[in-house]
Amino acid sequence: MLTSILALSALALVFGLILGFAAIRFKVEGDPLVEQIDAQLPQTQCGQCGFPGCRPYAEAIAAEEAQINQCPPGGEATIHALADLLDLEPLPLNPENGAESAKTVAFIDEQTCIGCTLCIQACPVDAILGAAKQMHTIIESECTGCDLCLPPCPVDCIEMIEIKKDMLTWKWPYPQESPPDSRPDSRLEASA
Amino acid sequence: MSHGNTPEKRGDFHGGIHPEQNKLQSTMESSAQARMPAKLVLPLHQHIGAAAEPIIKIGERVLKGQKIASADGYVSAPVHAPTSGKIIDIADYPIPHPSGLSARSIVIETDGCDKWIEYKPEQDYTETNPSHLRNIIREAGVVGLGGAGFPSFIKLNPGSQKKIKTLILNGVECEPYITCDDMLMREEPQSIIAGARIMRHALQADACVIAIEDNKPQAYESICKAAEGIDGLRVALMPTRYPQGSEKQLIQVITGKEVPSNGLAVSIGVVCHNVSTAAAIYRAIHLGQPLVSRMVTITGAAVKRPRNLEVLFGTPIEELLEQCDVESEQIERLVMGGPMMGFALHDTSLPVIKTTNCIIAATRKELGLDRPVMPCIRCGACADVCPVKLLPQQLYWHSRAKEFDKAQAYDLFDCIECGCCSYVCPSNIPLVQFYRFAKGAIWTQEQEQKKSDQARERHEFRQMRVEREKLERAAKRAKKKAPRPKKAAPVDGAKMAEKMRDEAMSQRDSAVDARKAEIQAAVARVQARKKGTATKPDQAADAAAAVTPPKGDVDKKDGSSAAKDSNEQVQ
Amino acid sequence: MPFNTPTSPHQLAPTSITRVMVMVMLALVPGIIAYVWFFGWGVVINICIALVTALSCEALILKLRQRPVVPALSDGSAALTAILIALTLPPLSPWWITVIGVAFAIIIAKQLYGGLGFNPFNPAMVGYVMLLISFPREMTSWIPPSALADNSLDFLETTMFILFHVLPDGVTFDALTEATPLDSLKTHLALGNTVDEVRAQLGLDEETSRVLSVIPIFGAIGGKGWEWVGGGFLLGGLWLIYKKIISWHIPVAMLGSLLVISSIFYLIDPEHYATPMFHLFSGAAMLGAFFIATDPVTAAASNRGKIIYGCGIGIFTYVIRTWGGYPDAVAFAVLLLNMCTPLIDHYFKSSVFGHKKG
Amino acid sequence: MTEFALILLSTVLVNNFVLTKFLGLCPFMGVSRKLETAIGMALATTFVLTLASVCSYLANTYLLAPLGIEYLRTITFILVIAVVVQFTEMVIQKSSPLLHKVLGIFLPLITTNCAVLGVALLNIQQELNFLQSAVYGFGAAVGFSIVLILFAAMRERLAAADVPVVFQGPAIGLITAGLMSLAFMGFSGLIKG
Repeated sequence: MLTSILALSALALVFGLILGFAAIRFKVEGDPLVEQIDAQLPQTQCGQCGFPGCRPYAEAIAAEEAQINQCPPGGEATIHALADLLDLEPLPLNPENGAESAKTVAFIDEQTCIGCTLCIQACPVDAILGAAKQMHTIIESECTGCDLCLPPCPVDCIEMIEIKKDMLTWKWPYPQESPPDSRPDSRLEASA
Repeated sequence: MSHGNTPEKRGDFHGGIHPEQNKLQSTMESSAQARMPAKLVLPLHQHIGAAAEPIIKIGERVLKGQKIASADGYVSAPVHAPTSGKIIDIADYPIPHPSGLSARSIVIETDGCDKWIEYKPEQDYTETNPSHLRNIIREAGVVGLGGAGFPSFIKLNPGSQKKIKTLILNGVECEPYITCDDMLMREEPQSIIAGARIMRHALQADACVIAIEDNKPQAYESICKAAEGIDGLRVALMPTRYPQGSEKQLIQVITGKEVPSNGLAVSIGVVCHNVSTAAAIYRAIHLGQPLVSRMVTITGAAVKRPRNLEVLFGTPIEELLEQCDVESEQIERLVMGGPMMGFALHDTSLPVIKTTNCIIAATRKELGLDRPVMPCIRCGACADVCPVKLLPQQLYWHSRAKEFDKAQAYDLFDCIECGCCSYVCPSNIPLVQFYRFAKGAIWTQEQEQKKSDQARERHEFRQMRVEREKLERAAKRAKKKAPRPKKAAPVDGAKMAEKMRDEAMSQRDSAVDARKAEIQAAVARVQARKKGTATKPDQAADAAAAVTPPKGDVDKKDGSSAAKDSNEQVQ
Repeated sequence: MPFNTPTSPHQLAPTSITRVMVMVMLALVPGIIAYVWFFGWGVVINICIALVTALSCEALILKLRQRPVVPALSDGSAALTAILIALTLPPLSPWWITVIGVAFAIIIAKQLYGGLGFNPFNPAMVGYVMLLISFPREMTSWIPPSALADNSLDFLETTMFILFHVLPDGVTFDALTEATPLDSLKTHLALGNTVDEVRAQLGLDEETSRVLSVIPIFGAIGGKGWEWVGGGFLLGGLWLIYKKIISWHIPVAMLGSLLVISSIFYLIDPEHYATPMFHLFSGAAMLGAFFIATDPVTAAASNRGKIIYGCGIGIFTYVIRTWGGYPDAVAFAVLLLNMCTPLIDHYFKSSVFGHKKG
Repeated sequence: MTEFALILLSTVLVNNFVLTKFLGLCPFMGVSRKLETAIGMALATTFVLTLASVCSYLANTYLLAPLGIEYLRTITFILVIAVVVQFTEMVIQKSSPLLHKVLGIFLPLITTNCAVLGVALLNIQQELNFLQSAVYGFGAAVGFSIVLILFAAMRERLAAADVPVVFQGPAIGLITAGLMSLAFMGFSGLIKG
């Protein structure tokens, strides 16, 4: 009885020492994973995920405090990218966080703008130009379409407009792999 | 010059197909001038690169050959009036493009005089330096007429280090149906040869090879005759095979060299131009005429009199079809370009543009439509014919599942979209569209990634700035011993963002009081203006200013510095 | 008047999956004729049963999945799977063997993965291996080539036996059947006899010795009848290569590696190892090389991949035939390499134009 | 030498731990969705299995046997395995944080991977000596790794297949594993005993 207790204790002690050494030798600092998750997020800083910006959300995912399906601007693509990165099952977008919509940019109706600078303070990426009592303008190329400038505007002069499709931004759509027997019908419709 | 009846080739490319040629129909009669339409619609984007910028106004009268839109940037090409007439509109019109979208176009009402603007031929191109030649070619709006539409002057610039060994003139025309280059070579071999000599001079190229497939014996004879006695000019007759006319494949056949995957032909000392581009360059230099028309093949089973027409740009396709006795109700699909790589048009009213080499009015019977799409059985027929030695079945599998990184691992971007794989696919899968879709999606992803990186940078910068300002403010306030209690300044680490947000909120709250009156006044003003009873804007602004109570220093500074920082970022 | 604007190309070659499948089936005909000639009508009846089972299973699953039934059935893939399974079964196997095997192949190995084009394992071989493991006795009861048989059954008798297990008076099942050449060779070598001894001890076991005596084990060719069947499949396979329905890589790699490895062992010890020709022309080697391993859905994609894939099958076939517990191994070898296909595809891609090697 | 080769061949193919003995199925199903992670898991398991096999042999021979407390074998082996796993986890976390994150729960779960304990116990049961134990452990790990990597490559391909909805995910994974096992039965009888 005593032997066995002693033997096991000795074994445990030795192993404890080994692990203790390893804990010091292979100490990990910081969490590089957050960077990788953050890189997948669309950086709209819109807060629709329930976190104040993309990085906090990335930290929450890394700490397993948040699901990967809380980012409406990123939509399906981001969910898949995160699922791929973290080897998780892709989930459908959580409707509580909003729905995936077409990419938009903010547009300020310059006739209506009163130059209150409230939107400038709200903009997470400094994409609004203007000064107090001066008309404001969106730098379109920097706007992430996060909608954060909408609520603060006292005169509702900001509008989100869909990014227009032109020849340069047009892309081939996903091919229709229609089931064989529906094909003649669609052709009839088209020629009718 | 050397030519014989033996096929002349130094290399070979993998795969390829031998589709039904269908070229005979449109070469039965010689080419003709197309009728002058009442209206020409000239899209400003007929080439690769940036769209041209209009330099005329609506209502202005223009002469044939007058520049009506100038190139915008280096990779761009100007647009010239194809005939004399009046500008009646500059607006969005449907363009011949797979998207079916509209784009900015200039509309000319023709006056029927077809009066040329005064033009000045270059006396002796051999005396002119290549850079000047390129400039003339650029100003003449010459782009690659083989179908891609890349501004030609760029491809005539060998760069400072590279020595061009071979200039290849592509008269292969490997796509079925198309015969416009064939006709041009038969009828105007002299212009092509003259153009070739200009290009050779511009590039200072050692040798020049004109490549022709053996299904065009007449063109071959005619070119050989014209090329007689010219030093360093070779005419190569090659066995017919699609896609031999694709630049990289042709270079491999002629020179035996492989153009590197992400490189240009120039990097291995080869430049490749289409024969009709050569003719256009001849006209630009020797005659001084800009590019205003081109040879277009009008063919397809729905056309009773298929042939080649010399067509002014902007001519509606329906006019051409009419001239070739079309049976409109027979048309099942209208294709611009060849059947392998051309795209289907949704309407016959679209205009001919610089890259329009062929119009196929195809009937249902011709297309063989009644074949269902089946699952891929990975039979590998596609891999056997792929001229780039890709594995189309794997590309398809991953593109279909939207696994883009894996598709890229199978070298998706080396695909030249020649359509050989779709052609032989027993399952009738629209493979090429899958690849186009995947490429587009990857480009979009890359752009979005770039944008999000930029946004992250800006966001981080902003956070830093807000932090700094708060510190400064706090310091200032501490000095002034402001009565307002102030939150403690920053916390480092992960919680920073959250703090920032709280801070911004509380700041906003405090600001709200000070600003309420101002905003109310402004809102009232806006409402008033919306009703239409308002005063002029500047008066309103004055009025608002009068109502506005003096603002705190802090707020003012906040706003203006934000704007200033933004400015700095933009610059 | 708006037109449809589908993507290019707008011209297509006159080919279809059905055409490919029909060509493959046509190529099987010489082998099947030889089969019927030497082993009786059983195989034809098996093919019929298999066809009916395969098509009904496929139709059933497609109905359940609410997918269009007719196009999927008319592509001919299920029919081909059925024929291949029938060709691997003993000619006198009872009907339920065929039904179970084909149903398993079509439902589990093919349709559960999404049908044609998605199955990672060759359905025919999955069906066959499942039968071999589950019903070893039925699956190894072959009949001798008709030339050697004391009593062979005519078409009607065969049908009666397969469907109702009824034999003509005075004939027992055991009298009708015997092991395949590969099987009996293995049994005897396992007993410690050398190939020579097996031949010498003619009186040892009448049935076995008869089989072995007609196997020109030291000659150039496989078991009697078997060599003709193999030859038939070889002929059909060559025609398929000529017609560019299959590429040469897999058959050549598989038969080549089988030939090389069996030659090596034969040269080392002809006493205990059968001749290379015996390996090539016995069992399912030819059928496997041209018709089973070349199933494009489950084979590697690139040419280099195909060669590795073919070699793998050849080597595993020899290893399991010679040292393993089963007489023939093509089916196992094919399944094992099917397993490796995605990994082979992952690491052996084609050398794309413009990418310099090295 | 032949003896070791036979042990190796036997554990890798004939008596493959996953497909023939059906041990270690949780990581086999759990970490096989992506090829990269499967390779990582395979390496980690190979390391752990070999090391655990050796350590448990040493613990048994030099601690338990002399003291006559073989009845404590199972608990001792679990202790040994837990330490080896913990050690591996630390190393991986340091060297490849992403792999560490991706392997997630399955890394500590190697501790309860029945294959690891199975190898340790089978070593003793079959009365293998030190080197044999090492080879046996290594062979088992290689067999596990090969099968895991092949399975992961197959599942990556299956991810794009048109599998009926009810069979998507783990269901078709298990069916595939079953068919793989069917194929591996071809090796049975390859090595007698």
